Amino acid sequence: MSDRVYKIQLPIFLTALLGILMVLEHFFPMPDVVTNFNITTRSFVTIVSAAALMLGIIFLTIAHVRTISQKKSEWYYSIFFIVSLLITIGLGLIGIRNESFLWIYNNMTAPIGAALYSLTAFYITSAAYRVFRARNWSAAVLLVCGFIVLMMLIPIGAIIFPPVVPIGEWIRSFPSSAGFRGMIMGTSLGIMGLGVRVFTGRQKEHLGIREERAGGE
Amino acid sequence: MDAEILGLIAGSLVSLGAYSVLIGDNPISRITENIYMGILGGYIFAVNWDFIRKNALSKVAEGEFVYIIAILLSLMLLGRLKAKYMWISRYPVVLTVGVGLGLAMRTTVMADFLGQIQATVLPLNSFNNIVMVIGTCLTAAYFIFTTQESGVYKYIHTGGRVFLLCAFGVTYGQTVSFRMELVIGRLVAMLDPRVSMITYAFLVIIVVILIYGYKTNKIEWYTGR
Amino acid sequence: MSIMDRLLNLDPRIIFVLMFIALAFPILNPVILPMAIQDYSQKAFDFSDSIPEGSIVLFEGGLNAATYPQGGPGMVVQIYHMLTKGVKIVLFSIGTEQNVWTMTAIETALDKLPAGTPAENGVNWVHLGYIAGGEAGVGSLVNDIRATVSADYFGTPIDDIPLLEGINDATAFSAVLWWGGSEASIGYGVRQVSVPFDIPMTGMCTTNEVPNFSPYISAGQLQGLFGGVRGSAEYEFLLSLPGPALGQAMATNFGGLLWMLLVILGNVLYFIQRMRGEA
Amino acid sequence: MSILITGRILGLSILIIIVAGILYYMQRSYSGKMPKLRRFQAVDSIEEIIGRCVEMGAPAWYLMDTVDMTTPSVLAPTVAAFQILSYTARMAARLGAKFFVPVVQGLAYSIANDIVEEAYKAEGKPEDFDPFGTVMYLPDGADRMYIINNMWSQKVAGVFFLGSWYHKAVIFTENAARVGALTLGATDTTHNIPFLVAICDYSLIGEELYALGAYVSEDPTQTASLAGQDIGKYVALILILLGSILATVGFDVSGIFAW
Repeated sequence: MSDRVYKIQLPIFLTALLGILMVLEHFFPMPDVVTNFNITTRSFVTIVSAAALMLGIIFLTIAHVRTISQKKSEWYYSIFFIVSLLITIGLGLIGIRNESFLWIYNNMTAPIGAALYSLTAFYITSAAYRVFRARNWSAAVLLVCGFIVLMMLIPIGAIIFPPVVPIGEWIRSFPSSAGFRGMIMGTSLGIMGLGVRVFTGRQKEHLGIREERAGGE
Repeated sequence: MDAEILGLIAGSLVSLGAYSVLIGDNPISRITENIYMGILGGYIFAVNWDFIRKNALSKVAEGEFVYIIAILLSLMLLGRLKAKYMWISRYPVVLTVGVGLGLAMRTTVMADFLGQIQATVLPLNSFNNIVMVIGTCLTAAYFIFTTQESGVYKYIHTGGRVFLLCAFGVTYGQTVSFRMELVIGRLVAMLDPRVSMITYAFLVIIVVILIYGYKTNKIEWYTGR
Repeated sequence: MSIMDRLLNLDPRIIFVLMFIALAFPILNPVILPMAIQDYSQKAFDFSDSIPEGSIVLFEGGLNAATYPQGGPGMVVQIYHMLTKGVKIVLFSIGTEQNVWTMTAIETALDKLPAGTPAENGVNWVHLGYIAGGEAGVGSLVNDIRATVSADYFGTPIDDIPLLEGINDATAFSAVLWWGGSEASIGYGVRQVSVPFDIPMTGMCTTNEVPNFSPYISAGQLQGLFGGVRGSAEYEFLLSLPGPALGQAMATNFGGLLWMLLVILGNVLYFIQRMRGEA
Repeated sequence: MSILITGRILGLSILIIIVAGILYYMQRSYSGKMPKLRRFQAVDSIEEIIGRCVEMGAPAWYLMDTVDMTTPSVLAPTVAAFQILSYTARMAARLGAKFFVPVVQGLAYSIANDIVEEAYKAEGKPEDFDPFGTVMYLPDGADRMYIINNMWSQKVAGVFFLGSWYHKAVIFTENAARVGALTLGATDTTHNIPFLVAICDYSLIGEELYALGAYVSEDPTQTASLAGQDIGKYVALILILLGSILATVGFDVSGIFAW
């Protein structure tokens, strides 16, 4: 099939070309043309990404409009979405330095965002109650290390049990760093392996192509 | 009422709405969810439109025609609306993945792989250094795929797991205290003397709605796993 | 379902409510429990306390809306501490939002000062405002102030500021105080000011960033470091100037204690159940 | 102008060794010589989770958290997650589970949509794919409330947490566990992996996330590449042990790293 070339082979080839160019740029002094080319392509990526976000919001809006028009269950909530979306877009198109637009951001988006971020404190506690039980040795290791470090970090911990500070510091500086070091090195190898698989065209799911073996289609 | 107080009130109301998600599925969290999604969607839409206008459209207007490519690539995203042209939308992806993976590979080998090795090369003259070197080696060996879990390797595997779990436990404990500081930061704003009455009033409204919901069985109670 | 099972499968909403109470109660009624001062905070405080009267310090304010609740109280105390000691302060920020928060901290500190403390704008302190360019901007500021900024936060030309008379680079400063928040910018201060000009430096960052900067402390490049709200609280405690951070640190105390109690409870119940052979 | 940039020569040599190792094993696999690999429990767990969703008639969710394709450190786990998404979506289409993939970034959304649509087509069930509902874009941040609320109201039975996870990890995993869903979690971010490991029923750590993609691809060449990655681990072990022993006997090794 001839359209296989530009549908599958060319994208893979270009991925490899761009990627290898990026790697080489780091290790070998490159003519300015290459560096400039890289800078320009990177700015393209941000533009395409911005366009994709706008597309996503349009699709999301269509989904909500559909929910309302088909009167699906709980359709009335979608009205809240549409109204607040239209108000914000309207203000934003007047200008993103517009005061009302910034007011909405500072006084509505930012607090909800902060509140949602802080939800982690609650779930972290309820999860700890459920999973931090010494069911087996691995849960026990997790439990003991977590407990000691938290105790070290809260101001009253050192008053209740003073040795907790040196013990906690030691765990944090040595066994824990050692554990993460091994994991980080592994991850780094994983990324290199992924790079090779993608650049050789073996892994291409991200292009929306499901594997067809050598000889394929 | 000035804009600052109004802002504090609005912030307090939406924060309570956001916290109501802790109760489980309920009308207040649903409404907050949709309002937040709308605001954020609108914000992202406007900001990105502004970004494209500044960084692509106006550059083309100024004569930097290279950026037409970026605009074309963006339009290609629409290609996937028709299955026949789906392949077109692969090209922007190629750009991102190629550049991104290249960057990731080159930084990871220096910072993550060599950097960690360099930090671990320590003279074995103290207990702490020995723990560090052995721990790092055991966890690195934990990830070796070509060995089966038997014989000596079983012990190596277990040893690596101990160090990993220790690291996870430490991070868990450390995160707890940092995340609590975030709640406190929010509570300080919500309980600001100037707006605390409104916060309490809104809290009462939430409680009333919830009691009504539970009484009429419109909201369910949690039943364990 | 036995009471044991009920407790082991506690409705998370009960935990959430307990957590809210534990965190909100200390904010509304600050109960000051005894606290152990962390080594880094004690070092930072001792250093600040040793800055001689009449000297000039360089001060970066890097807190934003998210980090001001944690670091702001401490920054206010630091400014208060310096002014009451008769030390002059040159402030700046490397972010536009941070710039405004730095001014908030100055105003709060000025309100707190005991009557009669000299704290005149331009004489005892000056806020140079926003310095663009990140690390490079800092480097340029400390090498040639007049080439980097022409006027302070209020628009007063640099040459009309008595404090900056005859000062154009970092050699005039006897200390650097870097309240970096979550900017991760403490390294800028170390690399651009502290090391090249050999000026001692302390700073503040959020709790989660403390481990990133501890190498600087062990290497002696930082004299000390205040970490997050606890660092701010410790500063308030050490200077006997109770403020919002102490209440907040006590709230982490209560929250942390609740977390630990719940974990202990869960384990005790689990073991009882297992001994009975139910699990 | 020198040919190589000093300070990066050692990095380049290591990269060449590892890449060559991977390519060597990939090459060998063409002639049918397969390295013997350890099998993860997680590979079978994907089928188990989807199967359970079908049994209970409840939806299966595939969450990837941060998918900012412009940040290299996030891109890599995201690409790995896409590969597993392709496999999982096919499994869901084949077994007939209701599948849902919320994505928080534009480009990633577009890709995920393609992947899932292709998967449904490949299984001959394009009518089960809803262009507006199966893969959905949610503004980053707002997805938190949406996901929590819908986990409860739809009673999800299986959730996958794969990709680059940040603070949402603990929020979503805890809710999923409370709802009673069977969960599989994997990430390479050091700050949030503890929650995935502690809370999820099945979990994978760091590199295993990348390996899982190769395992499920059913492509012998990709699976073989994992053996090549092991070369890197041996290199690391040798360097650390040798370096430490040399440092113990008083040999200054710091110069080597400045190459």
